This record gives sequence, structure tokens and C-alpha cells, in this order.
Amino acid sequence: MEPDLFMLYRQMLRSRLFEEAVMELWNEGRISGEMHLAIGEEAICPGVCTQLRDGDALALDHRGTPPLVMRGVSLVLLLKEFLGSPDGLCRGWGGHMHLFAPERLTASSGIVGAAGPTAVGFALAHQHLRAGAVAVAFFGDGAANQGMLMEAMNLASAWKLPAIFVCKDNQWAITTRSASVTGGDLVARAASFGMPAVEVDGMDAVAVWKTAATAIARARTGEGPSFIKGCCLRSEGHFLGDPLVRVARHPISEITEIAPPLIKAVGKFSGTTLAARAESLMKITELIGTTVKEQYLVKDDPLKRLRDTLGAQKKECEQIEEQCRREILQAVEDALPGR
Amino acid sequence: MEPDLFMLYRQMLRSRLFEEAVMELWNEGRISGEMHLAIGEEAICPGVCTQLRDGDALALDHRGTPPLVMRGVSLVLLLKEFLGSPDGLCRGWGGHMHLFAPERLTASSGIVGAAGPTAVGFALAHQHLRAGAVAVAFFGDGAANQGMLMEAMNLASAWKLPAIFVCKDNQWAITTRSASVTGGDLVARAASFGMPAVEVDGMDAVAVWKTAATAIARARTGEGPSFIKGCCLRSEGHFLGDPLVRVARHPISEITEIAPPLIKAVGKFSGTTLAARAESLMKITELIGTTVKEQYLVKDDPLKRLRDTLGAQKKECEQIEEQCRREILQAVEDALPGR
Amino acid sequence: MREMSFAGAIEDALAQAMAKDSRIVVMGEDVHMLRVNLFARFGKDRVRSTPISEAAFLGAAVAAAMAGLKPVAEIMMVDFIAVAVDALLNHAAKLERFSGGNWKAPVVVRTACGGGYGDGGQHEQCLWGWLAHIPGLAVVVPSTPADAGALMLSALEHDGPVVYLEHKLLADYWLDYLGAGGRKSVSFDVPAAGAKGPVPDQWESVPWGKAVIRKDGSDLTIASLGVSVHRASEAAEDLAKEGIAAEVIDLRSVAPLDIEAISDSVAKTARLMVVDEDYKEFGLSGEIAAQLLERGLSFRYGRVCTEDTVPYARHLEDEALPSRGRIVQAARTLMSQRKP
Amino acid sequence: MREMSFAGAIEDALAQAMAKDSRIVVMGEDVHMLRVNLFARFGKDRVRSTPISEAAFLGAAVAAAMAGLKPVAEIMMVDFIAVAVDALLNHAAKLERFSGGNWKAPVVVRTACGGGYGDGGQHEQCLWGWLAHIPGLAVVVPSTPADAGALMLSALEHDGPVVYLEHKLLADYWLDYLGAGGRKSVSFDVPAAGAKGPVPDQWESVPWGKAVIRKDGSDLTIASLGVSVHRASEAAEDLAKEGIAAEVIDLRSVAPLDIEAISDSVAKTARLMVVDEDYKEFGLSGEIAAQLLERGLSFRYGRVCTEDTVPYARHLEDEALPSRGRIVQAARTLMSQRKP
Ligand SMILES: Cc1ncc(C[n+]2csc(CCOP(=O)(O)OP(=O)(O)O)c2C)c(N)n1
Ligand SMILES: Cc1ncc(C[n+]2csc(CCOP(=O)(O)OP(=O)(O)O)c2C)c(N)n1
Ligand SMILES: [Mg+2]
Ligand SMILES: [Mg+2]
Repeated sequence: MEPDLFMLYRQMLRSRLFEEAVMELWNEGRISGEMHLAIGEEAICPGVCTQLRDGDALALDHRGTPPLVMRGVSLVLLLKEFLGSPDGLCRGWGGHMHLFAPERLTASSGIVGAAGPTAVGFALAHQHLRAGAVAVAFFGDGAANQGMLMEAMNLASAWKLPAIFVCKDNQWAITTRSASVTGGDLVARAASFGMPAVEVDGMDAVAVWKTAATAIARARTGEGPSFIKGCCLRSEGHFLGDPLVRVARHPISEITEIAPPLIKAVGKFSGTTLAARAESLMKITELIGTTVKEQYLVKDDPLKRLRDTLGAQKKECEQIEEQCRREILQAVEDALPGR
Repeated sequence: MEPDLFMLYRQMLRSRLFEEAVMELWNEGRISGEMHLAIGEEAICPGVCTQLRDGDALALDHRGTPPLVMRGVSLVLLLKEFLGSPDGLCRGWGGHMHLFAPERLTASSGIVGAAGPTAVGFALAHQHLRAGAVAVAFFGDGAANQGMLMEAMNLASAWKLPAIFVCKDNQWAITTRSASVTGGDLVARAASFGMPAVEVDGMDAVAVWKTAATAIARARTGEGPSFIKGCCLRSEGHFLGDPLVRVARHPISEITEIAPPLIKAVGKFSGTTLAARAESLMKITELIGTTVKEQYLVKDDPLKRLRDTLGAQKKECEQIEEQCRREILQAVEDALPGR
Repeated sequence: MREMSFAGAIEDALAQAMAKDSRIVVMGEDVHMLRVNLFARFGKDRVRSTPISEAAFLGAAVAAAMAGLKPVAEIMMVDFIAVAVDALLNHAAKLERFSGGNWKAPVVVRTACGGGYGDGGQHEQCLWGWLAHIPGLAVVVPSTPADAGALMLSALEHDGPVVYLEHKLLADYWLDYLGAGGRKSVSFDVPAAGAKGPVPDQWESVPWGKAVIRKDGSDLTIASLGVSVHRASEAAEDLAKEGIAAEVIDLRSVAPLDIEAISDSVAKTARLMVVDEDYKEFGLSGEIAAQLLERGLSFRYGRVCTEDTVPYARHLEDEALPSRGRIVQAARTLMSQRKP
Repeated sequence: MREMSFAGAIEDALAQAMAKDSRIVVMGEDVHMLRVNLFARFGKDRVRSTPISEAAFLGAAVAAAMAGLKPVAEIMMVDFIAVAVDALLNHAAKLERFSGGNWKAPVVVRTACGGGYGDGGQHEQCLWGWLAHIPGLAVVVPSTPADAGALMLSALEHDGPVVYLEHKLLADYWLDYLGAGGRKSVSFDVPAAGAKGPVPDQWESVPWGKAVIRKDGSDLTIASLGVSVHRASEAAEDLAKEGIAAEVIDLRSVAPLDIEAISDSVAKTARLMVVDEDYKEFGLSGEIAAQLLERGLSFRYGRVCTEDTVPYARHLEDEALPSRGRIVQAARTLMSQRKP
């Protein structure tokens, strides 16, 4: 099977443009709380979400916007929710970390790892009420160390539930490099629960689509759960205003704020050895360096990749681009008339 | 390296005789609560515990008696604790499920899976305060599905802690066959956290000793955690008075109690299909059958096995047997004078 | 009218509901044996034994409820809910608010609680006040077979998450499991009226959040629930001999709390004692005090609760749990104080 | 005397303690950045970043304390403690009892709490009353830089488990993290006296479980803690203009609770209002009512608390949290009632 590339491109672009609009509103101070964008991981969501049908369910984490956009939830309702409006998707009670769309069986959670049990519960309900439907959990590499998520994978495997566990591995959990706190390999870990587990190029929407197609087919036919992991980028940092990204983007002003207390602390009489202090500073520098690299040197972008694949079909692409741009502009105008 | 077989035999026997004494006291109504014995798993504990030194730590579950016996904790204090005496190991506040011996850095918990984080914490303290010391977690096959235990294995691996995770796999979690609720294989699961994980014959104290020696050496030299799983028996059921064991041992009287409501329930007008009802009954019968088999047909016993190995050295064995018998009798007499 | 044990009543009511509504699914550790009759009748898909993964299966039960099932998730003992309480605190209890009222999680969490049989501090907690602190969570605690069955139906009918607590001292199979089975040498102080009693031929739910008066009296109000209701009733008999007429209220439900019923009684007696097997501080007994004060009532107040970790030794345990003796003692003290 | 921010004071006091006592180890998610200055000075072994495995590392911290370390385990936000609370409920808090007094777990659990910046219901809870319900657990909540530093030392000196709650609205780095950083377009209602203030040159612990009076008054007692102390003080200024003299008590510690201080004040004013950002029911506000009644006091009572899940929208949030306006309103009502 081959995906419809235009459809994939359209969904990725809608998501990207929508989140860019959200970023603007956030900068204007109209959106409160920790705003997590999914820019950089757009290849993973549409690879899975565009294959879902009515009755299928989604369990999302704190980066839940794109799947909702791709599942056709009203952009205006989403925006109004982000703005805290009583007319928002959740009447302003949930906000961007707690998005709920019951008619799409889609639930979000700001508790890292909760997507696991939630997807398992949806899948269990499917087994009883909606044969052939699937439930997808989206979560990060950091979440993979959360006990309830591991328990959920075991439960799905033991009960042969139609669940698909999708790990969007951006290699970060806030400011922690996941590799530094994760023993072993996440694909092997998932496989050890007795389910097919594969690594896919998380920047390649087509590859994700194909891998997901296998997992979804398996789930629909009652053969049980699967695990998919794809590496992706975190272009906007952990959340908007991420201090590491700020340092990377505005090194001079930010470092003048961070450095003095740090230098003072390092220079204190008592503490650990000089070598260990140097190691600490190296580690911090390394994290900033990695962020700088991701900001300026890694030029990879899942959207650009797919656009390059579509290279020749310039007219169709431009038409999609124009339509998406108009759609998002209109949504913002509807949510915030006259802004 | 080879273990001292007599020492192993002595520890196994002490543990067995002590628990048999506990069983008697329980039957007399002197011990309250859920009394879990470890009869049938004696090859595993001494294989590990006899290699521990001062400063090493133990995290135990609800079957915590044998490791304490083997670590040299006073049998009288233990018995008095079981009897709820103010002179007991924990002044009657803990009881057999909550045994604490601070001078041995040994802590128990009745919360399944808690041995994982506890061992990790002990191991962390070792890293700072007692270089070369190790921390051992003893837990069951059922506990292996508890999130905090899986998290603990990951943490120990990420931090290269001197911890040894020992899974006593009796194939049961109360009345549940662990295989029916466990996806994949536990050894692969542990290995996936990035630590050496091995299966050993849990009925063979010498094999356990050798495997443990490797793991302990690894931990002592700062190379990180290991996982060991051994299959063993659960001769006295989950706890004393285990309903399945009662049915197995007194089929007529017990079945006349269980059967009538069951037959009534199966015969009810509404419910699931006949085939599914039959499957349910089969499942129950199977569990009872497995218990019967373990009670009467599986003649394996870790103690007998080691005794057979020691076959020729009859005199030394008899001397040990006599000494252990006297020790236990004396302990009971001291704990409960004149009984 | 039939006669049934406490546990039998729960099973019977649940079976009646399961026969009517195929969306009811029981899940939890060992339920194929703990609920063997339901397992035999409704099969393994509707009575599902789980791994020891409370966080996963409780979280899954919440989501399954969101997706159309009516799960009865069993946490073997309420003490163990500590590894899974995120599913209630941050998910089930908040869903209706988070979704702007668009989505609910009608999950019933069935769990055994309470002490009096020597299992010690990690297995004998009540925690109902702790759970009731969470807005959006309902918490019910039956004390008789009739209420046990009826409240199970009420819980199943409720459109949000409910924790249903079943006291082990009332449920014969638990006591059998936990040490009385297989030996004739122990016995426990089981309240007769709670362990066995009349139940209706057909189960019907009881009104949500309504207390009942178990004994009338005008001198002193005793508000209680679970096994403590029986301890309070026995204490009331002792007190009657001393000429003190205590009114015994069985709350049945911690959240919602029937403050009306307590308030009506205290308006009459001007003396309130709360008998609560849950921990004393920052829980139910304090909440009742606050709500009565908010209504402007003046009254003398006392409480008999579990004040600390429950000890293992039976004699220490008897001192730690609310007992007939402790209640009588506290009532005398309260009666010795002038009405405000 | 120096001037410090709330967060700066905690860091400074903790650094002072860490320099003296090498057994103090900080562990939690992202602590290499959240505590970057400590990380730089004390190195990666003593400031340890963890995986997102709260149950494992909190449980490990408890055991590490048992084995001789002095861990400061950080749960990033108290809401997340739900996945790890077993380590406190069934382990740390029970250890001293279980071991017959032979063993203790001196672990400090540091965690951010509270709302007022629009993160919504899973990130803005307080839960101090919920935690204080557990016997054996101490719970402290500073409201000023001086107390923030001093209470950190007190917590480190305590021989049992302590939860140390740090309100995000007082801690500048949290607000920067949580949405004010990187844009100039938002601001929050940060109480000036809480966010910055004088601190001693050398840190010393404060007495365990002692409240302080922030403002004297004879008409009405307001008992509060954390950010609400500042809301209450502001409200007291408004009330003063109406001729109402409110006494404002800063509890600082939920458990142990300084009932003496409240009782002394209420004996004078006969009117008590509890201002508590934690959930209203089955928590701190009720416990204070109960303990005063147990002491035989008669008084009028009111409370301003968080009544339900905290909403996301800033305007709804402002209505949900205890605010100056709500406190003034409630005080007027309380003053309109005759003294009992
Ligand atoms: C149980 C819990 N612990 C900690 C947090 C704080 N937190 C929010 S997002 C996050 C990192 C998650 O990393 P990952 O799962 O990889 O997702 P990513 O943000 O990288 O997409 C953390 C630690 C939380 N929300 N819930
Ligand atoms: C968190 C938690 N869940 C459930 C229980 C009830 N329980 C006690 S022992 C047990 C089975 C444990 O099985 P396993 O780990 O294999 O140990 P075994 O008893 O077989 O030695 C269960 C479910 C508990 N004590 N704690
Ligand atoms: Mg990540
Ligand atoms: Mg087992």
C-alpha cells in the first residue's frame, strides 16, 4: 500500500501552520500555561492519524495539537480553547494540555505516561463494543520510563488489545537527554513485552505511514498491539520560551543572566572537586551546544522532506499551501475577530 | 568459585524448619494476618544471602522470612514479632509482612513491587557511603509487572548501581498463573533495560550461588546491576490457608462449599454463551489441577536436592540436621516459654 | 426478602446488573477466583484477571468508561491504590471539568478496606477521607448487606467515577482468605448485623448521597460509616443503660456527604461525635465539623478515629481502631460538657 | 541581612547545608538545569537527574534515607506525586511505626505547587492537606524568602519524611519556565513580599511546626499558608479600611499543625476564617475546625478555598483560587454573624 502523498503533505502543513499561528498568539500573551508545540515531529502524527477511521481512538500527551488538527477537530474550537474562551473545545476548562474530543474518542493528559493506560482502556472498550477499531497512544522518549506506560504495554500484550504505541523520540525530556537516563534500547524494551516493535525514520512521513499501516492492520484484525518508535526533532524546544532555546537564539543576553550565579557557584570554596565542577559545566555547555545544533545546523525538516519528494508537482503543492494558509488565517480570524 | 555446600544446606534447613514452626503456630491461631511462607523457594535465598557481607542491604517482599533467618537475625525476635509481642523485632508493630532489621539494612514491604525502588535506594546510598557494598531485591514473577519495579530496573541501569534483582518465579501471583497476564519473557524484559539478565535453575542452590556470585562481583566492582530469575515451587500455596491448596488437600469438604453457588451461577438463564461458561469452569478446574499437581505429583524439593548431592556425607548432614532442629526448638521455646 | 451475607449481596446485585447491561466488565487481580461465580456465569471477557499493574488497569478502566464500557475495576485493597491514584486524581475526577462537561468517566472502583484481623498498616487502611478530598470523585461505604447491594447499583448508575469500599470485616470471603480459613483457631469481632442480613428480592439503587439513621436519640449524634456504624450502635446500647440516648447516623456515602442529615440531628442534640476508621486528621471527621460550623450550628464535638498507622499485634490493633469502648468513653466526655 | 528572591533563598540555604553535610543529595527530573548552580558546585553525584520514573526515584530516596543519605527528592510538581505517593503513604510515613521505632527515613520531598499562571488542573494543585492526612508525614509550606530558606533547613534536620512545598507564584524561575520567559506580554499576580525579601546572612532552621502571626488583629482570625497568606494580608488591609481588624496567621507547617497559635487567636477573636488554596473538602480547613472544637472553643467559622478542579482560562482560574476579593467578601459575612 502507498499513501496519498498530497493528503499527507496537506495534513503536515495544516499542523505546522496552525502551530505557527499558536506561537504568534502565545508571543502576544494571549495563551497561558506551558505551551508545547509539536513542530519537528509532523511526520509521525499524519503517518498514523491519516489512517484512522470513525470509532478509532487517540490518547495524547502534552503535545496533543497536531493529532486533533489531523482528525478534523474544528480549528476554531481549538484556538478558542487555547485562548481560554467559554466557546472553546472544552469551554476554557481544559486548555492546550487537556484537550478532549469525545466524538473522536480523543483524550489528552499532561501527566507523562498516561497515554499508555488510556489507549489500553480505549482498546479494551473497542474489543467489547467496536470490533475492528484501534486505539493509538502518542508519547515521548521520556515517557517510556514511566511505570504506568510500561505496565500498559504489558497489559495490551497480555490481553491482545488493538492498541498501537507510538513513541515520538526527540531525544529530550525537557532539558534531559533521554539517553542519559534510559537503560537499554526502547525498541527492545517494547519487544520484550511480546509485541512487534520497530524503529522507523520519524522524519519520513511515508515510512511512518507504511509502518503504521502494518500495525493498524494487525490491530484491526485482532492480532494485538504493536510499538513504533521514530526519531524526530524538537525545533521549538520543550515549550515556548524554553530557556535552552533562548540561550541558543539570544546567547549574549541570556548568558549574561545565567552565567554570574553559575560562576559564583562554581567558584565557591566548598563543593565537589575541580574536575567534577568542570564536568558539570561541560554538561551544561553540551546541552546548550546540542540545542544550538538543533536550532541552526540540523537543517532537516519533515515537511521540507516530503515537499522535496513531491518536487515536480509544484502546482498541486502550491495549491495545497495556499488552501492551508487561508484555512489557518480564517481560523484565527474566526477565533479572534479583528485581531 | 564453589560454595560451601554444608553451609548452604544448613541455611536452607534452618529456613525450612523455622517456617514449619511458624506454620504450627499459625495453625494454633497465634499468628494473625496473611502468613506467606517461602517453603519451596529455599534454593534461591541462600544462594544469594550467604554471599552477603556487613553493609550489604536487602529489600524483601511479603515472603521475607528466609533472608532474615539466613542473615543471622535473631529467630526469637522474629518469632516474637510474628506473635505480636512488644519484645518482637519490631515491637509487634510490623508483623511478618513488615520486617525491618536496620543493622542488616534489611527492609520488607507488603506492597508488591516495592522491593525494586527500595533496593535501588540502598544501592544509591552504597555508592555514596559504602563502596563495594551491594543491595539485593527479592520479588516474585507477579511483581515483575508492577511499574515501579520496572522503573527501578531502568534507574539502576542508568545509574550503574550495585543492585541485584532476584526474581523468584513460582509461576503464581496468588491464584493467577503469571504466564496468563505477562507479555513476553521476564529475562528479556530485564535485559532490555541494559543489564545482564540470566535464568538459573531456582531449585538448585549451587547453581543459584554461582550465578549470584557473578552478579555480586559485578556490583561490588561498580559495573552495575544484574537480574537473576529462578523458577521455584510454592508448596504451601500463596499464604497459609490458601483456598486452592485447601481444595487440593481436602477436595471433598472444600468442593462441597464452593460448588453449589458455582453451579447455580453457571446455570443462570442470562450470562455468556455455554461454551464460554464451560471455558470458565475449565480454567478453574485447571488451576485446582495445577495446585494438586504441585501438592502431590511434583516431588521436587530444593532441600532434598541438595541433600542428595551431599549423599555420601551422611554424618555431617545429620549433625547439621540435629543442630538446626535444636536451634528452632529452642527459639520457639524462648519465644513462647512452656508452650 | 431474602437473607444474604454482605459479600453475597454485592455479588448478587452485581450479577443482576451484569445480566441487564453487557457493558459492565469486572477487572482486577485474581477476579477469576475472587468473583468465581461471576466468572463462571459471564465468562473471561467480562470478568478479567489482570497483571499486578494497578496503574495500568485502573487508568485503562477510566478510559474504557470514557469509551462506553461500565468497568468495575477492583483494587484488591485500598492501600494499594497508592500506586494507581493518578488515574483518579488527575484523570477520572477531572475529566468532566477538563472537557467542559462534554465527557464523563462512569467507572466503579471496588476495593476492600479496613482492619480488625491483624494484617498491619499496609493492608488495613480506609482512606475514604483521603479519596474524598479529590473534587469530582464519589466515595461510598456500605455497612449492611442491603446497602452493599443497593449502593453497588447506585454506583453503577452514577455518571462519574465512584470508589466503592467494602470493609473486610464484613465480607466473609476476605476473612477466610486473610487467615480464618483453614484453621478454626482464630475468630474476629465481626458485627452480626453487617455480615448478614435481609435483602430485597430485586435489587434497586438507593438515593445518591443519602445517610440513614440507624438509631434515634436526642442526647448525642454519632455520625459514622462502615464497620464503625456497628461499633457505634453497640456503644449506643451501653450508653442507653447509662441513660444517654445516642442517635446513630450511617453516612453510607462520604462524597457526596449528607450534611443535611447530620445537621438535622445535631440541631436537636447539640453534641456530635464522629466515629471514623479512617485517619483522624485532615479527613472526614474534620470536614463534618467545618460544614456544620459553616451552617452556623453551635455544638460540642468529639471524634473517635484511627490516629496513626495500624499496628500488627492484635491487642495494639484493638486499641488503635475505633471500638465500642473508645466510643463509650468519648461519649461520656462529650456528655460531661455543657451544651454551648 | 541580605535581600533574596524566594527561590534564591531556598538555593542558598540548601547550598549552605550541602556544603556542611555531604550526605545531602538532590535528585529529580532535570535538576542539572533546575538547580544548575548546585549542579555546578556539587557535581553530578550530588545533584542527580532522574528518568521520568517518580515511583522509582521517590521510593529510592526513601530507602537511601534509611541507609544513611539525606536525599532531597524533587517531584517537579506536586500533582505528579500521584504516580509515586505509595513511597510516602505505605513506606516513608509508616517506617518508624513498622520498625517499632528502630528506623526512620529522613527524606525531604521538594515539590512545586499552586496556581495562578494558567496551567490548568493537572499542574496547579496544592494537595498539602491530602498529604497531611497520612500519619507520619510532615508537610511544610513557606510563604516568604526567609521562611523558604529556614524551613528547608528545618526539613533537612527533621528525622522523618517531610514534604516541602514551594509555590510557583513565588518562585521566579518557575514563572519564567512556565510561560513568562521569552515574552514580555504576560504578567502574574505575584505577591511582592513573598517573591523577594530580607534573609539572614547565615541560615538557621526555624522551630518545627510553629506558625507566625503576620498581622495582629482582634476582630477576626485568618489562618492561611503559602501565597494565600499574602492574599489574606492584602484583604486585611482592605478590611482595616472598613474598621475590621483581622489577625493573619501564617501556618508555615500543615503537619505538625500549630493549633495552639490558632486557638490563642480565636480565643480572642471568636471568628475564624481559613484561607487554603488546597481543595476545600476533607482537608486542612476542616481539620482546624475540628481541633478547635475539640478544645471546646466556640467561634464563627468560614473558609475560602479551592473548591473544584482548577480551570485553565485565566479569568476562571482567578475566580477558583482564593483571592483578596473572595477573602474580603467572606470576612464581611463572618463579621455580620453574632459572636457565639
Ligand atoms: C508524571 C509526570 N512527571 C513529570 C512531568 C513534567 N514533564 C512534562 S513534559 C516532560 C518531559 C516529557 O518528555 P517526553 O515524554 O520525551 O516528551 P517530549 O516533551 O520530549 O515530547 C516532563 C518531565 C509530568 N508532566 N508528569
Ligand atoms: C501493589 C499491590 N498489589 C496487590 C497486592 C496483593 N498481593 C499480595 S501478594 C500478590 C501476588 C504476588 O505475586 P509474586 O510477586 O509472584 O509473589 P509470590 O506471592 O508468588 O511469591 C498480590 C497480588 C499487593 N500486596 N500490593
Ligand atoms: Mg522527548
Ligand atoms: Mg509468584
